[in-house]
Amino acid sequence: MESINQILLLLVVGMVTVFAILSLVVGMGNFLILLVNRLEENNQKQDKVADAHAAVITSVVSIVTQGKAQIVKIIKTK
Amino acid sequence: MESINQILLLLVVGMVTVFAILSLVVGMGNFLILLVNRLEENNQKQDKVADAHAAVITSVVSIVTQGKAQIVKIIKTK
Amino acid sequence: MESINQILLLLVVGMVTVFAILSLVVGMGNFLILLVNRLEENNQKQDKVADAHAAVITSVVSIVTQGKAQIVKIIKTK
Amino acid sequence: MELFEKLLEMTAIEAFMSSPLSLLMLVLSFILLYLGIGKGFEPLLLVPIAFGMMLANFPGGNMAVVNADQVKDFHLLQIAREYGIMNMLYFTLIKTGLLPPLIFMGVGAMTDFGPMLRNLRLAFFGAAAQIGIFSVMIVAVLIGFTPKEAGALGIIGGADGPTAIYTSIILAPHLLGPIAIAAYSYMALVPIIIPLVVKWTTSEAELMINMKEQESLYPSKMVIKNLQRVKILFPLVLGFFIFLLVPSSVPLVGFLLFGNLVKEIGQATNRLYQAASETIMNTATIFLGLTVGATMTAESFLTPQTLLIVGGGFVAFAISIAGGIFAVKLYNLFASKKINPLIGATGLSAVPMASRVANEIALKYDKTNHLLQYAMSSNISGVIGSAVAAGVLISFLS
Amino acid sequence: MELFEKLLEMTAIEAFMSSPLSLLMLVLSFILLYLGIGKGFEPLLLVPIAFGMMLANFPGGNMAVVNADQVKDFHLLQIAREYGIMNMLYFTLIKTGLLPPLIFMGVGAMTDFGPMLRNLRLAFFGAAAQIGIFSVMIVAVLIGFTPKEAGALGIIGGADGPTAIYTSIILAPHLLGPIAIAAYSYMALVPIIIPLVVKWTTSEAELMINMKEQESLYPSKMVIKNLQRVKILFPLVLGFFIFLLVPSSVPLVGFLLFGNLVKEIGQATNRLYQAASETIMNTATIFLGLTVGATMTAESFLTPQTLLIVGGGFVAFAISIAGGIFAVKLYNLFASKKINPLIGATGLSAVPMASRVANEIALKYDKTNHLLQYAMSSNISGVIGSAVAAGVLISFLS
Amino acid sequence: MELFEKLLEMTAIEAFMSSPLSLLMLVLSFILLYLGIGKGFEPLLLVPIAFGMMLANFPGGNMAVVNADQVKDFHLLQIAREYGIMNMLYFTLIKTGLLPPLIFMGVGAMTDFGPMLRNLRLAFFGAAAQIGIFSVMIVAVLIGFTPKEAGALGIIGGADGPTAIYTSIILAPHLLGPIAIAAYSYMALVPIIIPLVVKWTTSEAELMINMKEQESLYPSKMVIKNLQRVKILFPLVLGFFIFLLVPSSVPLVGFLLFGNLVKEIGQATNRLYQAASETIMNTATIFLGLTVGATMTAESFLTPQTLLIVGGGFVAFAISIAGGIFAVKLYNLFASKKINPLIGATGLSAVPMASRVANEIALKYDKTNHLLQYAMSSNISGVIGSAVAAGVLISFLS
Ligand code: NA
Ligand code: NA
Ligand code: NA
Repeated sequence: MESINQILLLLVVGMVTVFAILSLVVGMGNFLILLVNRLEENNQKQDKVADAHAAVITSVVSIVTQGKAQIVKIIKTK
Repeated sequence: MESINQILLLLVVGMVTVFAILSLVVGMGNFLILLVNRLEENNQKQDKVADAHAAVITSVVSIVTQGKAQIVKIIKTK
Repeated sequence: MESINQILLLLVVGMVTVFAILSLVVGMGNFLILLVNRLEENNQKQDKVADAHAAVITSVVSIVTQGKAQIVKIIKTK
Repeated sequence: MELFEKLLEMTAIEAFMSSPLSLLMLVLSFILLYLGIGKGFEPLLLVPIAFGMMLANFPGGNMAVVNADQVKDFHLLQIAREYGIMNMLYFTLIKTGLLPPLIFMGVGAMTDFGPMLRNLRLAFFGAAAQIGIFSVMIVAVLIGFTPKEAGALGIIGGADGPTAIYTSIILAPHLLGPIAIAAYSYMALVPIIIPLVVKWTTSEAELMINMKEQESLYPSKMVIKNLQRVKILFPLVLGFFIFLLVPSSVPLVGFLLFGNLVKEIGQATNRLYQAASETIMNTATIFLGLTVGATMTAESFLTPQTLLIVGGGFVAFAISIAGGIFAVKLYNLFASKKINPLIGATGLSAVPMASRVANEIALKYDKTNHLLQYAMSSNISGVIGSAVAAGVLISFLS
Repeated sequence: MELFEKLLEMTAIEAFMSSPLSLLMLVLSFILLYLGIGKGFEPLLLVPIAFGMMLANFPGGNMAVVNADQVKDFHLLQIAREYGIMNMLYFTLIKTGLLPPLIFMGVGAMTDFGPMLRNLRLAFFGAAAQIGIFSVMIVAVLIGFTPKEAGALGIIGGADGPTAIYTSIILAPHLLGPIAIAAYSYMALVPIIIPLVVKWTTSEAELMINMKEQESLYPSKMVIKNLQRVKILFPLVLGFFIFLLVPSSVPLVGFLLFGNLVKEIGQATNRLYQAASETIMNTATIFLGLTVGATMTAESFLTPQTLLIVGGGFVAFAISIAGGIFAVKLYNLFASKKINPLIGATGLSAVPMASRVANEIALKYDKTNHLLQYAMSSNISGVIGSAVAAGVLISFLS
Repeated sequence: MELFEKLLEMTAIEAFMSSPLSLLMLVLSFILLYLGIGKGFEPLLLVPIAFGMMLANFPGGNMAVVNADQVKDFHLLQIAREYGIMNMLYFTLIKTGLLPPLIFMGVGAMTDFGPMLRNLRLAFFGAAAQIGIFSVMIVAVLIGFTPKEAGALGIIGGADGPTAIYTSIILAPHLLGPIAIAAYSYMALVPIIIPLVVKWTTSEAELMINMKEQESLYPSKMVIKNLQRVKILFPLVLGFFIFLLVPSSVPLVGFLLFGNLVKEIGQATNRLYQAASETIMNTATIFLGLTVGATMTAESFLTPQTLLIVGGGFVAFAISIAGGIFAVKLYNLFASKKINPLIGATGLSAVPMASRVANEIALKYDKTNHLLQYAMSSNISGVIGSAVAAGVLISFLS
């Protein structure tokens, strides 16, 4: 009987944990969405890599790699 | 001399085995071809995935994967 | 102090070795360029795979592989 | 005559006569091959598993995985020398628990959390659908399985191959073969099991709940302005909490989230994404399949336990699906924005097959009710749910 | 002066003075590199083998594979610690016999049994062309090789790299280097060896037998209505019988047929096909080449045995080709539908080079005699033939 | 209450309370993730390193690499059993020194020696820029590091990740984590460090030296008629001399040159090139990153030595850059064909970032001064330079 009690407890612990984690998924997900939305609003005006700058990068890469590489995406990092 | 006899026996065993296996390749191959031919004849009328059905599958996949996947081949499984 | 002497010696040995190796890079590189230039001049007239021959190879490969492979490059080896 | 004797000695014919059950195993392997190739049941796993099973059951082929006790304290070069390459691969890659996390890394790299993030509320139902795991575990203990074996059996109800395999390796490696077979077979049978359970547990009115209609009746306030950034932060922050609360799930969830992270970062870590989703994933799948298959010899597989596992696995699937459905029904009792119970049915995971099946069922009742995107939310969260459940089982039972 | 001494001590110069034969090995490695790069002799194998050989012969580089007795009972971390990464790779991947089956899996995934299935009758000649293996084995025993060594030497006549390497690993690992070199070199020299043997053994009339003409004179009744399905069933059914009759060939033939199966299934197992034919194959080729090359130190390579292996390998190739040719001649004595003896010459394998060479020879005598498709049949069956022969040798000698 | 206790026991919360420094490590791992993802600092390495660091610092996750003394004489199956898969991977792939040579093989396969061969003279400056390695080593010995540790610290100045990691593994494995972090971070910071050092050490007049102008004033007599052939011969002949003079650099330089060779041969060895530059490279990068990260637990990382390594690494970078610059200045004193000192600044390696930075600086002073191709010459030769320096350190100190 001891063993059965343990296993019943395990059922409870297991389901509680799974619900707790998926609550965190929901809560955390909502929090992150709000957080990122807030950041977005602040950064919106300054978030594009200037076209001129991009052109320079593209041409430099093309020279360095003798045309073997191409710019797929430019991410502004600062 | 014992050893030489063994080795000569090995030559015979080896070549017999190789011939036996390649006979099986020929025999089995012919048998499979006939078998599949027979199955083909029976199934020929019912063996195409209906075009309409295929169109539905294609569009569902396109929705699920947001256009990232495409249907390469549809195999009827039953 | 012993240890420091050893380490100072290691600085000298290390930098000497690095300079020696990169001298070899320069020397060897120049030697190879000259060597290959010389070989080129000798071989220049006979160094093309005849177009006719290439056509044969291409078509044979196409037959063997049932069109699945294609000739990317033909290198003359002798 | 000496020649004929020599020839016979070389073959496996005599050995088959002394262990005729191996022939039965060969028949089973051919049935699995038929299911995998002819019927399209999870061919990526069932074909190598069945082929490994076939190789293992030819006496003299030296391909059957031996009992772990036989190689106790052996190092891997010894294992290779004594028992051949299949045992070497098995004891290095599987018994150590290495491959399932690597496969989970690939799963992560191929998972898009987007549909879940867009319908976060529905992720809850991925929790309810883990109830099959624990229910079947209790039944299994009652009918005589040890708690460890029962946990490994129950995890089939998580409907997730690598999770089931990882849990079995740790809790009950002697049951690995049948558990893997059951897990992948029922995942392949989801198009049959889900409609069955749905028919038993839901009414037509419930199945006609139109998700998009509900959405427009009760629109969500949440707008996602930069999904890409959320998707990068999500595995990191989620990881932090899961690792904190269930550290025993780190090998599975950790690698899953790492794979997902290198995918979402994009071009900058594309090489890692390639390795996780292709190179490592495909190679690991071949070796996992062949070696798991090679554990299934007549002695280890043809036992009453195997039948119980096959039966218990089905029950676990059914209970998990029903669990998800009843959780939705319970929710609908209190909420005004109703949810189609099919969203609960996909909570067990079996991504993305379960979602497609749910979508098809919904469309049968209402041609405008495309609920695929919604189903994917609970479907994906079910992967996390069962990995966490596995962590709990391992933490308490091992 | 201390500086100069220190510098000299660091270099390999003094060590070379005490073992000048290492310099000879370096020269040999450069010759092999020239053959591989400049002459295009099996560059995929000869380039890494030669490079491994070069690395191994710099004293102090810690790249030479040591004698197996030196690492007896070492586990692999010990081997790495004491003898470096090359020995670690060698004893884990090669000495255990792991890589040749993995490479055979790739070979299977790149082999199309179609030409053989369309001309099944010709597959017989892949058997006759294995005679070189056993003949040279007998000669080798007579001149003093042990039976195991003789078997490993003979298998060069199978004209199949992974088969030769696998057999050597099991029967005579100390001869692995020269056997691998001989096997791949003669495979590269097939465009020279086949014409030579053909000239010695056939008449112009025989070489002018036009296969398509014979085909239209005596048309085959057999039509294949669904080649794809036959190609899926073939490896499974064939496997069953080979594993039953020669279980010792399972590691080679089993992996070959598994690779072929995942290729023929198509899209559903494409990920496994990718892993078998690219990821695993290419990686295994690099490590096989480098480590096999690294076994060839002056002490292990510069022996009379190496010369005998190089000589014996050539004889084995020649006898195998002649065996195939004479089997065709014998057949032609009794059959009215004649076969061009070149079809026999390709039975030794060396796929697909041998078939191309046979095709070119035939076209010289009759511009319409395109026999490539026919030659491929015996050519591919020769791969199975020598893998089976290897299984027999391993079963009787190890 | 029993339930709550059980739950708490399962989590890592109590463990965190007893080792709160682990939390600090988690913060550091998130900072590194921010640098890698948000700032684009060498994301291919920093992301897996940081993720491995995060996993390792959750008590109960069983992901932290343990002290080598704890697994002394363990074989890898024992390590996996006792300490989990991360330790298994670490002790098999890293502690044995296997992965850095494999990554160097990939680096070789992605390196084009063309720019160096076209401007051979400039390759010299890749030697001068190794001075930071040895200078910092001396300082480190003076402030109390052992010679081995000092050598591992100094090698950060080689600005080459795999070289630094390989040297640390052999000389001071307990410092591997901080050295790897410092090496990759400063490589990512090259766009900040080089301009700084250049400003301290050069005049505007020097920075305006136009390389193409000098080239037309004093044209080189050398013409390369067949660059492809030179590029195939170059790794072979260069290898011969480096292996002869510094055999301890074979594991690094040997694999680098092998990778480069299979690239330059072209189509004939394309499969090997694919394996070296993609399959093996990408897989090795994931495992290297995760396991190196997993060595960084609070106990091993939060030491005064780590701060000294971070500081010393910066000094080593700065001295190396200055060394290259002063070597150019010295050359300019005697030569009439002047060289822009930026060519010296790129000699430390950090390919190709350093060259791009140098190019940008030059363009600021003279819009026509495109010196990228010239900078690449010393830049690439700096890779060879630091690998040779590593060989010398290993040969003398280990
Ligand atoms: Na699940
Ligand atoms: Na053969
Ligand atoms: Na450097």
